[in-house]
Amino acid sequence: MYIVDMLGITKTFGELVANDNVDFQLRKGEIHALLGENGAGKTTLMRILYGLYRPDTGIIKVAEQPVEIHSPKDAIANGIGMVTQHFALVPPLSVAENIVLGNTDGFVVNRAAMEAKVAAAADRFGIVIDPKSLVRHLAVGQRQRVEILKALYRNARVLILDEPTAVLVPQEVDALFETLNRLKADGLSVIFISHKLHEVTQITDRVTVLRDGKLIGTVDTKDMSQSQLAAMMVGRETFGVTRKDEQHEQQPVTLRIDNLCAKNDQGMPALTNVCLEVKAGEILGIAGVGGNGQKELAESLCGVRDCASGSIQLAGKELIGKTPAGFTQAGVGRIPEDRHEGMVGDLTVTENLALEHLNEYTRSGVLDHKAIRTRAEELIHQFQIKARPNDPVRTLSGGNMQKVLLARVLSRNPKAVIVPQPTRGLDVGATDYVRQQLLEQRDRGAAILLISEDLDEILALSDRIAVIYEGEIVGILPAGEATPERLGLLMSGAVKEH
Amino acid sequence: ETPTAEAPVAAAPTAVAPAAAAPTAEVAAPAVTEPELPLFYGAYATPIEEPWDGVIHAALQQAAADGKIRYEFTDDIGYAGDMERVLREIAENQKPAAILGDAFGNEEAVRRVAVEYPEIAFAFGSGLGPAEPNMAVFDNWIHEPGYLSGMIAGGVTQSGVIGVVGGYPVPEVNRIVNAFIDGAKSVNPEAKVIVTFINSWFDPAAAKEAALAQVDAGADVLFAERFGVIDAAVEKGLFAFGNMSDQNALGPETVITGPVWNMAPTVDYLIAQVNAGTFTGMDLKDFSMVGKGGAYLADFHGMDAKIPAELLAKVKETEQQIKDGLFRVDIKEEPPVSD
Amino acid sequence: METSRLRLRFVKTDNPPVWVRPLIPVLALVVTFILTSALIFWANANPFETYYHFLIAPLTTKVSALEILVKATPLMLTGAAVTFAFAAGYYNIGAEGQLFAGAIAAAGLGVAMKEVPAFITIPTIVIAGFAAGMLWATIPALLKVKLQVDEVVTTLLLNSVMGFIVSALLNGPWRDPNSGWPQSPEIGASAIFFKLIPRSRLNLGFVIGILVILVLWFVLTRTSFGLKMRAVGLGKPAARFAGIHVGRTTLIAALVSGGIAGIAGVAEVAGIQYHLIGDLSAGYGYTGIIIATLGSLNAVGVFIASLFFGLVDAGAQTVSRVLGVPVYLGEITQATMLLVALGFFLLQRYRLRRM
Amino acid sequence: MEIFIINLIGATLRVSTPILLAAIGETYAERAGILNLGIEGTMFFGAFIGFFVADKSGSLWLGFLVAVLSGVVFGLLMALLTVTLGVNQHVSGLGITMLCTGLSLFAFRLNYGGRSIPPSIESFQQLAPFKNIPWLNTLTEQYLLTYVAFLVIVPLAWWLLYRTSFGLKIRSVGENPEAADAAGVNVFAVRYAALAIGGGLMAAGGAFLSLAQLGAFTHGIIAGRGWVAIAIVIFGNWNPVRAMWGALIFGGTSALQLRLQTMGLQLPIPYETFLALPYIVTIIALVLAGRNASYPAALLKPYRRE
Ligand SMILES: Nc1ncnc2c1ncn2[C@@H]1O[C@H](COP(=O)(O)OP(=O)(O)OP(=O)(O)O)[C@@H](O)[C@H]1O
Ligand SMILES: Nc1ncnc2c1ncn2[C@@H]1O[C@H](COP(=O)(O)OP(=O)(O)OP(=O)(O)O)[C@@H](O)[C@H]1O
Ligand SMILES: [Mg+2]
Ligand SMILES: [Mg+2]
Repeated sequence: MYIVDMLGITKTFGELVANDNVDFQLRKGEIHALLGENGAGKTTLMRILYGLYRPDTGIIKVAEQPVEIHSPKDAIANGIGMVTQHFALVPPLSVAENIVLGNTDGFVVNRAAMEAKVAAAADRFGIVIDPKSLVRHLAVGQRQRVEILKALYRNARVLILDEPTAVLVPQEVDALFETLNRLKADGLSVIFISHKLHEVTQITDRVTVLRDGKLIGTVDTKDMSQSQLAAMMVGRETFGVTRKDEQHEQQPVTLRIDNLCAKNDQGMPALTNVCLEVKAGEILGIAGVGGNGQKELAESLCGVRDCASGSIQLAGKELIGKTPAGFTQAGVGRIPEDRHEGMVGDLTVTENLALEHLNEYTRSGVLDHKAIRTRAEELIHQFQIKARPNDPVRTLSGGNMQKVLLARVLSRNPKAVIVPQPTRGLDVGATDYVRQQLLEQRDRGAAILLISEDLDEILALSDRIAVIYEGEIVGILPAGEATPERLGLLMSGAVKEH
Repeated sequence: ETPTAEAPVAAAPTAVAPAAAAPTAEVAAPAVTEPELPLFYGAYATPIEEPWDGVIHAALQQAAADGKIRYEFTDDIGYAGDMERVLREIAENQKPAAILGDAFGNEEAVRRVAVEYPEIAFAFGSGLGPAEPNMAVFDNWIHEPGYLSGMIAGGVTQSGVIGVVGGYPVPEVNRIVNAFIDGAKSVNPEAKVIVTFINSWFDPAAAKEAALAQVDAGADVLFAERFGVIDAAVEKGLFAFGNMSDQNALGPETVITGPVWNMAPTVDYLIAQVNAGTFTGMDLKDFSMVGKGGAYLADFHGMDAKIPAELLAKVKETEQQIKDGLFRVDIKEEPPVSD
Repeated sequence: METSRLRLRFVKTDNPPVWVRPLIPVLALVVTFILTSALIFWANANPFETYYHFLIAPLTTKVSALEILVKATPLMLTGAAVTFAFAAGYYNIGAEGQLFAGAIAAAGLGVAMKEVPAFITIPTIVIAGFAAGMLWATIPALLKVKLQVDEVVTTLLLNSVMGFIVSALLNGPWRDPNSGWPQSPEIGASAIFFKLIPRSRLNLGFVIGILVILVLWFVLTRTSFGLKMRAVGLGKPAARFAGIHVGRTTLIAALVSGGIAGIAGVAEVAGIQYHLIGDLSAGYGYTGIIIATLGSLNAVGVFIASLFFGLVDAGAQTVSRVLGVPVYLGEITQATMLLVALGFFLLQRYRLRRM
Repeated sequence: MEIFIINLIGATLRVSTPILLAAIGETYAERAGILNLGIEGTMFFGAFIGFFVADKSGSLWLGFLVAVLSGVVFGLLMALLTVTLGVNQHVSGLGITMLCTGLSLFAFRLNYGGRSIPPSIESFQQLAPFKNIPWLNTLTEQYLLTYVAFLVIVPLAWWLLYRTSFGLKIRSVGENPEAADAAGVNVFAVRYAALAIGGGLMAAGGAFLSLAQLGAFTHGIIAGRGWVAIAIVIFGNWNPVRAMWGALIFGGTSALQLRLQTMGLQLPIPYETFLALPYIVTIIALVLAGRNASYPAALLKPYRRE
């Protein structure tokens, strides 16, 4: 029996067909993956199911009954819960308030009773969370738990998780999977969206693949290998990048970080005496569980966070105290952790590509529009960005946005490249593309600092791997010596190696 | 047409811009079918609900009702530079015989337009002098009834404290308030007068609050230069004096009387001058004074019964003396100060 | 899902057809006409005649047509001022106060420089007005940039504070010694903006307004600072990341915005009033916000919107005069038209589609 | 001296009332994410229509009721513009203020045009529960609406916002409408409701002036009190109880200023300093709160699903 039946769903945005006559069927008590490249229409389909979008045509049945879902309220009433990619929480409110929001017992909210009830629910589903704490004080993983609990609290029988693992560290992923399996055992159905094929094969029962808004097919997970799934998604088989192993001992140190200390947004120490060296032609990977100072490290190295003390030297020149523009001028190429923070969505691709280097296109204050345009067309072609020069960047898919960022940075042949989470949320094809670009930069002789919470990525790309724990570098290993187990120990803070 | 009106037009062509030349040429045609009644135009900076302009409006309306003139008006022109445009448009399009209004705050604009339309009589409330050939000025010279009101106030106060709430300390207001104070002191030299300015022409809530503050400070008689004050007196059961018009209706048991400005004599004089073609820029001051009926003490509406007969007699006597020119109320235009 | 075939729905589109734009004002006008007709009937007037006097009659004579330009001058300037700030994501609601700051400078210097020839005085008061507006805008701008204090509120509050400063000046040291009225003494002849056309009020202020609009257009579309401003306005974190000095850009935009508003004050004092008065501005600073928004934050739009508002403003008084309709109809019409037009402007981003 | 202070407090309560009502109304609007600059106009219209209906019907309460309803209507109009159509909030608010002002004055002119004294009605009477204790009477001789504002509306507004599901919805809709929507809250309906309540309170503030404090309607009856209310909302950190303190500070300085003038004190500084004080205090409060000022995060941002 299907708990959810979506039949012939079509959804267009203007000219764009995001879902094209898609059928999607979810069984009771299964974990069902929704797979597809960036922009394939996964989120759109789920937003339709959750009542955030209205389909142009199509029928939705829940437990075999046709239903009208006009809003999340209707979806919730039909036992559907969704954890969106960008969390839908109200930060200044408490966990309990967030959970009961829209689902309060009566008009009057009795705080104590509400918190007790939420605590009880958390217990029942085995989710560890303090109902009293304010959401704005919670870490990403905890916020996600609040989201899941929120759905379960409303008796969701169907749980939609849109890229839940994109923001989680491995331990948190394990915890999540544990929860999901328990829910499955309770008879709940889970729709799981992820770009990480190993997760899909690990946890799901069936997989539905979308490509360009069209349904490619639904298959049993156990019958499929990762590469077969990938092939279904993009229509080709081989994936992954290969790193040419080279000796870098002779190369000079390009980027030297000495005793760097920085504070987080709350003013607490986030980095303590970080010392790192990246040689020319080397990728240094920074592994670590999210929230251990990676964000602060990346921001310090991008010039957008003030450092408390220490030094950052590029080819011997001190960068501390420089503005972001100063970092760029000195030859640091950098992309932001959250790509939306690096792009002005309402400006065009052309304008965004020029944004970092306006001075070069400016003569006595006046912009040379023609030069900017020519350059943009070149980069769009070179980096295979699927967009027109005058498209507002916000209309680009995540992968293409990332390409715009990379194009902006890498086209300048920077001496050092800082790339935090460069492939987060990207599909396999786009991921490969980005990684390939980074390797090319390395081969060109750039010093690359790769900060990633994805161990596979670290292992696939790095020449050396440093592990960060509570703002300190607790170990640095050559790639050859690094195994996931050894890294895992370091990341958990159990041991220190220097 | 009179020589005074025609001469400047004839003399001015060099100064006349092409824009104005066309309309002037049309004057001949409508002149034949011109209706008998002259058109008087009211051009008011404030809404006509504001007392000052309200007095002018009322007089013109009355004159129109009496069949002496045709009357049209536009109001709330404000002080943001629109007065000049409005006057020009009126002059060009309506071609009235006379335009009346208040020039305060728009003084230059009014005068600039006036010189360019010498065929139209301009009569405006103004603190400055008249200008030849066609800019007449008037003002509310109601300090005399203000003095009389002050006499009554000085006589009826029990606490010896009299409150005055005014808009801005401008000469037009100061004159009345100072006369009121002088009147009060003339019968009660010990009386203490407190004066508050709310620095707004139109914020009755603030005026009332100011009055209540004065009551708290001991005042038991109030002079309501602005609206809102009488309300405070009604609420506290005190006597009050209105200003500018007969305001007894605002508090039949409260408002004893008050200085009233009556523009009818001014308007009547203007009509006569315009009809006779003898209008010149002059100061119409006299027509707003007690002598010509332009200022008087408001009807008591029976409230005189509450005033000591002796005091009333004295007030009447002084009033008569003013009319007869035997008594002169000092004109003091500096801002009054509280005792 | 229900699948009725003939349902019409609004569908969002990024590329509205070109013919839609000019249609919007026309549609807005028609709807406004219908909405306000009831009121006009109530006032015993004929709506067609009323609108004729409102919108067409002012254009038929040279005198009134020039007056539209006079009326549009301060609106052009405040509209440009607001646009400059809004484009950089700085919500300057304080153009009204900054206008007065400029006016104070012009009134003060205009009197002090009585003896100085006009070719010195006029540029001086314009620059001083710009500087004064800028100075007054510095307070909220610095609070915003340095301490993250929201500018919407501070600029709004400072308008009131400026009102009290003007009142204190006019009731205190600057009270006109001749009239005793709360207005400053008249500025010297050398400070008065010369007339562009004799026997009209169209003066140098209008030229300055046009120049400012041109500069605005140039800065927004042709300079790197313009692009930086827009980047900051549309996405602060991204702009910061791209190496744009967000604080500095915001500050400059805020200050220039204040300066332009200050020039509006100068133009009113030197071109129209010749002295400072409390009622110098008929809410021009606030109307500037409306102009900037209606003009979609671009120079050409601001220019057109200010001319249109000038027309309606001038027309309102005419209507009231000719037809005896209360002058407040103008305010009602402006407001209705504004709200209706904004509604329609948003609709242009949608297309009606048959489902 | 004691008398002076008691008088001052009594006046402060009275002067604060209309501003307090409007400020709470604005608090509701802003908490839901909408800056309602229509406040000044809504108050003005409330003052007019309340007076007009009371005058024509002879019932003050009917006038008051209609005034509140008119505020609700303008709140809904604001909602239509900013919530449904997504029009810029500043401009919608200013437009509504213009519209309300124009409509009130237009109708006032047609009904009462050109009278030399403002039409007036018998206004609400003050309550005097402690007639026999002079000092207490000075404090407590207030209009019923003042009692209602301070003793009912303030606690009720606080309770509604922080202790009910409706308040939870308002707060979440103003912070993160996406989240509220996903949680099944009807963002549009909640914003409509908050604006309607807000508008009603603003108009009630206006009607207090025309029906209680003055018993008359004139131009300038609101005289910028709406803008003051906006300042107070922020001063009060979007909390009705703290807004009350803000309103009292404002009312207190205005009342004090008038009293100091009465005392004939020749101050070395212009008395405008006192009038400007509440604004400056609010700015200072904002500076002190700095980045901690808890602006509703979604303020000024229209919410669209697609
Ligand atoms: N609100 C919207 N307006 C216009 N186009 C949209 C909108 N939302 C999605 N799209 C478009 O619809 C297509 C499908 O988007 P969708 O978000 O469903 O992709 P996805 O499969 O979730 O991608 P990803 O893996 O990056 O999350 C994309 O091309 C996107 O550009
Ligand atoms: N207003 C919009 N107009 C057009 N396309 C949009 C709009 N909003 C979102 N999209 C598209 O919807 C897709 C999904 O949006 P979403 O916010 O999920 O970003 P994403 O591409 O998945 O990136 P990420 O995973 O980093 O968030 C994007 O690829 C984007 O192209
Ligand atoms: Mg997605
Ligand atoms: Mg995505």
